[in-house]
Amino acid sequence: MSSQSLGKTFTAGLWDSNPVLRLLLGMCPTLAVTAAMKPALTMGLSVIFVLVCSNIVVSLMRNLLKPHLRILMFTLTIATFVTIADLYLKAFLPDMSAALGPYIPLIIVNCIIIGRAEACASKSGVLVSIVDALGMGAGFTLALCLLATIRELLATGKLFETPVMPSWFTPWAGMGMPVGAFVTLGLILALVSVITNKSKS
Amino acid sequence: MSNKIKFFFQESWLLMVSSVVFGLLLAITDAAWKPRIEQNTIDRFNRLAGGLLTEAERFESVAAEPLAIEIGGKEIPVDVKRGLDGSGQTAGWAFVCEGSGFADKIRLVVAVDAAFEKMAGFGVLFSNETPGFGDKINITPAAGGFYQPQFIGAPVGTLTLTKSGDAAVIDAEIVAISGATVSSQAVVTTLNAWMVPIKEKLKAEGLLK
Amino acid sequence: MATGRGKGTFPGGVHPAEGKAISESRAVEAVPPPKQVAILLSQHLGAPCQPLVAKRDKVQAGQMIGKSESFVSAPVHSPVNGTVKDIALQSHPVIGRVTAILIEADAEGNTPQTPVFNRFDHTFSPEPFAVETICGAVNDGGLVGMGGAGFPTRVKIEPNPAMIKEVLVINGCECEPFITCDYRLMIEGTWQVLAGIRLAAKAAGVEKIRIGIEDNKPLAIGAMTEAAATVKDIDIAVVPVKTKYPQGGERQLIRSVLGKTVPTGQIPPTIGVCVLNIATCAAIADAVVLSRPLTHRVTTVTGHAIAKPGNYYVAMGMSVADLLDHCGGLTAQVAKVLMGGPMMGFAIADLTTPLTKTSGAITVLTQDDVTKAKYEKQQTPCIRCGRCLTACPEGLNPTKIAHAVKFNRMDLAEQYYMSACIECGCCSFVCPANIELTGYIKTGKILVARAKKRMQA
Amino acid sequence: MILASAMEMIHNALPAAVLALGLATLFAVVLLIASIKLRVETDPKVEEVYNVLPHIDCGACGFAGCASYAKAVVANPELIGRCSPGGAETSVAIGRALNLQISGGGAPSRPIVHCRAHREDKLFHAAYDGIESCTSANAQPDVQACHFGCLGFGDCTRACKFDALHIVDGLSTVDYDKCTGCGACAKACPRNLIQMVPFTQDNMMTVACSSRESGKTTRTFCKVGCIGCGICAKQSDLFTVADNLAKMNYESYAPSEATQTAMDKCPTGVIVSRGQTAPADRQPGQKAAAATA
Amino acid sequence: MDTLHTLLLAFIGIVVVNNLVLTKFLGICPYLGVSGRIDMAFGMGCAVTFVVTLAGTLTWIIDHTFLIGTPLEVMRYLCFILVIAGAVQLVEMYLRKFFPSLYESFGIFLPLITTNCAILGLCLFLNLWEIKRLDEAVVLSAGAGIGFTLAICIMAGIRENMELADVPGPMRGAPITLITAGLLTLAFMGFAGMI
Amino acid sequence: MLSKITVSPAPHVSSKLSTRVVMGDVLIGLLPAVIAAGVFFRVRALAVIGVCVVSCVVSEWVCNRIRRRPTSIGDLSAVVTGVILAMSLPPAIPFSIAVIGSVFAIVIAKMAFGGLGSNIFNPAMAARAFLAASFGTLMTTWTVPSTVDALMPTISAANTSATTQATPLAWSKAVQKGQVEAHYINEQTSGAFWGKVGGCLGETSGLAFLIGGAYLLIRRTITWHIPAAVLLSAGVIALTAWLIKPEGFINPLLHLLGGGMLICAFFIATDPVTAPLTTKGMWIFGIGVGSLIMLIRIVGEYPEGVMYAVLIMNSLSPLIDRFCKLTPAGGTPHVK
Repeated sequence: MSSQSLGKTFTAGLWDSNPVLRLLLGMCPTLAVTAAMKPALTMGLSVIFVLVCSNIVVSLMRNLLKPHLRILMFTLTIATFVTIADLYLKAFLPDMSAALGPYIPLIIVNCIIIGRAEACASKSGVLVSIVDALGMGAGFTLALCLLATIRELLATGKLFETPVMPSWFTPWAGMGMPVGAFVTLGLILALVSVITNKSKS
Repeated sequence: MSNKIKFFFQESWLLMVSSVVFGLLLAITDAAWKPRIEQNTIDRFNRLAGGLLTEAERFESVAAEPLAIEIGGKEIPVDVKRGLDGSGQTAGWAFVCEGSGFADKIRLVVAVDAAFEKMAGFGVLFSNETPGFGDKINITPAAGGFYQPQFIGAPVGTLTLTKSGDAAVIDAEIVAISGATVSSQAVVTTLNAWMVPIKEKLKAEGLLK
Repeated sequence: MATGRGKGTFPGGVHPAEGKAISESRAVEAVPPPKQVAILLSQHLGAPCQPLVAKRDKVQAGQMIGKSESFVSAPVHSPVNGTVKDIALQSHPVIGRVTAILIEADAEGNTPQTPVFNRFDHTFSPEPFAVETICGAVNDGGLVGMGGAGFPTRVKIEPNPAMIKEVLVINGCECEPFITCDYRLMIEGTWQVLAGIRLAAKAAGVEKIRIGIEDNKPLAIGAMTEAAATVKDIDIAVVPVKTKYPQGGERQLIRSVLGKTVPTGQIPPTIGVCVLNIATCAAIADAVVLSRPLTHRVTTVTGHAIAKPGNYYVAMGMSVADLLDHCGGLTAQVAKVLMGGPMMGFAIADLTTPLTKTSGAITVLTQDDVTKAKYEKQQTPCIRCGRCLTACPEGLNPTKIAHAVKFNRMDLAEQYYMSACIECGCCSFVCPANIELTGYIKTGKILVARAKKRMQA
Repeated sequence: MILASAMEMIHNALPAAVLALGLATLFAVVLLIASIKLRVETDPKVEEVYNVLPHIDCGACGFAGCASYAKAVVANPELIGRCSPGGAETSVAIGRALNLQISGGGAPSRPIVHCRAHREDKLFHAAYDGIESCTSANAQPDVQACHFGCLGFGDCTRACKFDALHIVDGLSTVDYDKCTGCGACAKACPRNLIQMVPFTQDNMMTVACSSRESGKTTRTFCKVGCIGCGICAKQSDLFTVADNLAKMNYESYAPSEATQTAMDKCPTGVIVSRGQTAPADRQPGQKAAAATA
Repeated sequence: MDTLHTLLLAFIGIVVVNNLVLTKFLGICPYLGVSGRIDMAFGMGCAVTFVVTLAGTLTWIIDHTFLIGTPLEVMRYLCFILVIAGAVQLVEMYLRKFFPSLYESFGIFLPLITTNCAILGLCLFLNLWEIKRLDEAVVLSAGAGIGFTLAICIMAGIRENMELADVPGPMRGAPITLITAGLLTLAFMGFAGMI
Repeated sequence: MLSKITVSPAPHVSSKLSTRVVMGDVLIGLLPAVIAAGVFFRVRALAVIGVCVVSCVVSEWVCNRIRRRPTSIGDLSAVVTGVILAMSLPPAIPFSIAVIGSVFAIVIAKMAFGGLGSNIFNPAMAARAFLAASFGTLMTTWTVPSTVDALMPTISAANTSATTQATPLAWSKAVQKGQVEAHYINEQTSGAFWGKVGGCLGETSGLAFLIGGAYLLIRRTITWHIPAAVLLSAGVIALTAWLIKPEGFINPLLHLLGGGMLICAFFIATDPVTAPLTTKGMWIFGIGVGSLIMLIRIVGEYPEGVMYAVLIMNSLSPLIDRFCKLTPAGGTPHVK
């Protein structure tokens, strides 16, 4: 595998097949944890960790998988790494763990991870799987951060809990609520489709 | 029969092996980080309670087993802690209580003075209230909130919530957060439900004079 | 089963400006035979006729020149003496280009045919005419429903053991704005119409006759009531009904007159009702008593841009242009030339289009008649105001059907009973957003029919 | 010491491992039984498609899981490309599984529009004030004088999923580079002008008119319509004239000098070439020589 | 009576006030994916309601009998997901074999549910909320499913209407569905404070 | 004479009605309320209305431009949205927030769905709900109408000021908690009728809306079903509560006159785009709105529930339409 195609595998996850913006996968955490940057970033990094680990494991045992137990194996692997990530957060970032609540364990049912295990790791070597996981994870994290930046900025006038907006700005609390999440993501997706159509023609 | 078992193992040996491995992995990770996780919880309590009872240097549970206290007709175990100042005197009491808020449970750390007469305030351990409204109950006095300071020095007993009134006056009347009566009410209701039974229990146990 | 009393009205409907004053006081006037006529071979629902004559054949007035062996069909006749000039495609006001027999009228020997109102009076009795005679004469006379659809009359009135007819409802509503041909017939040819009604009743074997006339035509109601009072041997009555479009739709009329509803997707005979139009009744009398085939009819030429509007007794096959010339031509810029009335008539652009058996009116509309917004096509989005639902006489949901068709969801359109639409145009009329609801529904019906045809093929 | 603590750790961790093992075994058994005992006979094609899907049942395709999607996609190949977790590779794989070829052997089928009258060639046009669709307009007999020609409201354009049809100056024109020969346009045309023709060559010669009017009438309607003169039929057997209209026999299509002569001699220039590299149509009134040059 | 009152409040709470889809963002994937047609949406809703009730109850029992307070707590997620997956598999098999018509109407949605985060989410919330009683757990689980059904059916109704609307090109599909969902959450804020 | 002849499908004539006329009628119906707002809150009210209308119209125009569609502001629907939104804002609202609301109403709640006729939710109510969610304090600060002295003290602790006061409905919550005696609030009934109470621009005078509503009913711009259903169901619930416990609930008449009940019944719930099409559907819709308003006022957290009730029923109206499908006049056809 040349480095060029590895690079392509990585960048694919960032835009062409960005899990959130293009494939519409993993919407629950995307909407739930993006009220502020900190939890969004934590979630993104957790997903990268789980994605990389599960891709490595799946890739290693790809030749041993039996068809009807395949999904069960994936689930088992993912659940294990998600638990580890959860424990880590509880131990070292207790505030974030509390803020994210059940959305960390919900990574288990995030379609991105099982989808990558299926579509990439179970067919490719370890190196490719890692790069793919990193690309996809980075794409996911970027999308989360994009959404979180907009929401945190408008909802509180802050970024990473530091005030950045001018003093006359009245925070739009609604942006921190579910409505803000849905509407902002909807508008971002519309924008993405405008950009895609433009670049196509 | 043996053929079937053989087939079964052929098909699923990987699953079995990896489940054992994953199980071990998890248990070891857990064992390694568990003390830290537990310490985090205690730290959080101490930080909140200590912020309220400034004189207290450390907190210790009043009994080895949590006290069984009847709240709303149900026996609930409560781990009431005594805050001790530098000289080992009781500086106040602190405990965790919970009630339902607007969207989810609210878990509060409550501190009262040594005589269990006046509140030393409360801190929010967990809440998931509406951002911009209900979550204003989270704003600490230091951060300029107007809701929490009303409880500092408020009498232990039945608090009432009003929509109008002067928040600066410390009494049993608590002024609600505008637009977030539910969250405001939830805190008051929870405190009302827990404080008096605990006080009585402590008295009954002879821990409080 | 089909007896009962209606309330003289039906749910829904609209009140377009009547515009009948232009021509309602003009007596029926005979038009001289045109130099050339074009007899379309499809003037009715059903199989088209095959020509019975060839190029350069001589034909006589009243001679049958086209016929079909099919059951649902009606022959056509030449209105003039003349020579067959050609058999070629001609514009049909509804279905496009169809084969027609072009006849050049002889220069001499053609006198204007006139109505025969005076040949009938109160002494008429259908007694001498056997049922078979009536049906035979109706068939050979090429009679079709002259109100619009053009369904062969013989099929309608012929006794049918599967569907016993009990009531004959005569449609004298003429609810379309502008048209007055049936109105004039009822006033001037009262006895002829009555004779036709009695003949039809005899053929159909009904026990009861109800004549529905809109209450904005008191003269016609008076004349018909007076005439009907002389008939003693059958239960006959004139029922004034509310002036409202589409009161003359047969389903609506049955509801108004009898209080009965024709089941969706069914025809009136299923509930024992036969509906005939006034002009058709007059033609039945002509065909049965006088053996005159259907070659002429009363046609209203009306509109604000007509020099001499009125009701004319015209030879079928005469072109619209010739008729307009006879009426003195146009006095102002016209926006539309309609075959029929403004609610259901067909806009034509080719004025060589010949008149057919169903052409009750030529209406020319000026820009003022066509409401400005509609003419300039300022369609705005549907605001779901529900006016079309209220106006729909069939109790449908036109906006849903139209939108389903627009977005090519024929399954959805069918779910909202698209096929039950009678295409009366009420929904388009009331729509504040100027959406061509009727147009969409018609399109949807065409598309569904085509898909079905393709499925069978 | 280290050994002891490690031993203790493992000892503590054992219950977890046993639980995991137990659970995993349980479900392995269940799934195994399921896969053997409850095998439901399915269409092999559906099976094949199902096998290339990711099996994660995420529902992104709008169907109830991968099995439902497989079933749907076999029934309606237009649904290819709905699987977002699988991405483009899966779409290709599904296509392969369905063995989807645009045409089943022989010459590819392509549409030919049997009309060549652009707006200025039609001699009479009424203003049409109604729904912008051919089907609707076609219900108005007099929308244009020629009752057989292209209406130009683009029902075919909307039916085409591949952007291969465009209304150029009032005439439906096929872009043969994009056309896949699905035949949707032919079904959409209310006047049946579009016919699917086996393209045995890149360019096909055709009589681009459908008018059954007499020659005289056609001339009053259209500058470029077929007048049924029969000159072409005299040149080549491939042309037949019936009902005032010449027709090309596509079945035994074989262009020759004779057909070329027929094309050149056609008085209205209605015999034209259609296809990927077809030359431009002869202008009305333009001499035949120019077309051959 | 008091218990009934508590259960009723819990039920209403999870159906409308704390609707999993609209306030906790759970089950968004099928919410966006399967809400195209009302009949599909309703089938999905029924399947979710059934599975979530089953899964919530099962995991609550397992949680309280084996996990809480033991070192095995670390196995919670693993245990939950396997129980859910297994239960779904079993039910699907059972339905397919013994109730084919039922399988056709809502069984086909069952495989989709394993990866529906509403199920695992609810199980985790039951743990997080520290639900102490079995009946409450059952009511909450069923309520969560009914809440999901409500939300997805409303969305399906709206989307069927939008199919006949001139939605701008880039907004079509997911974007407009998300915005609709956003406005729906605004509307459901009206139920705030009712419990 | 025949040069400009046109062919088109039947019918060839149409009624004079157009969307613009319908919307114009709604605006005329709103006129009394606009005048009343001007009287009670002076220039400030007219300025708020102006800001909302202008920003709504501009947003619509911009959206049309972006989509390269012919401009649709001529149908006046954006103006109607602007006025109704302004009517549901408190007079002291900062203009910037009024602009945010207008843009949200037009861009998110209306044009994103495809413009007039395609929107699922009432744009003005969606915008108000968003503003209420985002700027809670500003949205519940009521200026005292200039025609009266402050009748009631403020209840908003955060905004203690002599020029603000609570609406009667805000007080009704206090009544339910037993903090205030009901009769004190019930004295406001006539005030709510004439417009002598605090509230949003459109919440003060019941009379203005009764006049406007009567105009719409006479002009047949709206049918009577929805207003009747809303007012009846709300009235019945309010009356029942009041009869059971007169000291715990305010006068049912005040419930009907107070808050946005009347503007909702005549102008918002009757918005044809977001209400069901069929008569039966309208009844269900109206009863739903009326009951939800009262449910929120009595049980819920908010003193006023109009916008939420309307939005919830808006979301249900496609389902209502689906289940109240009309039967053709001849009955449903037999499917063979």
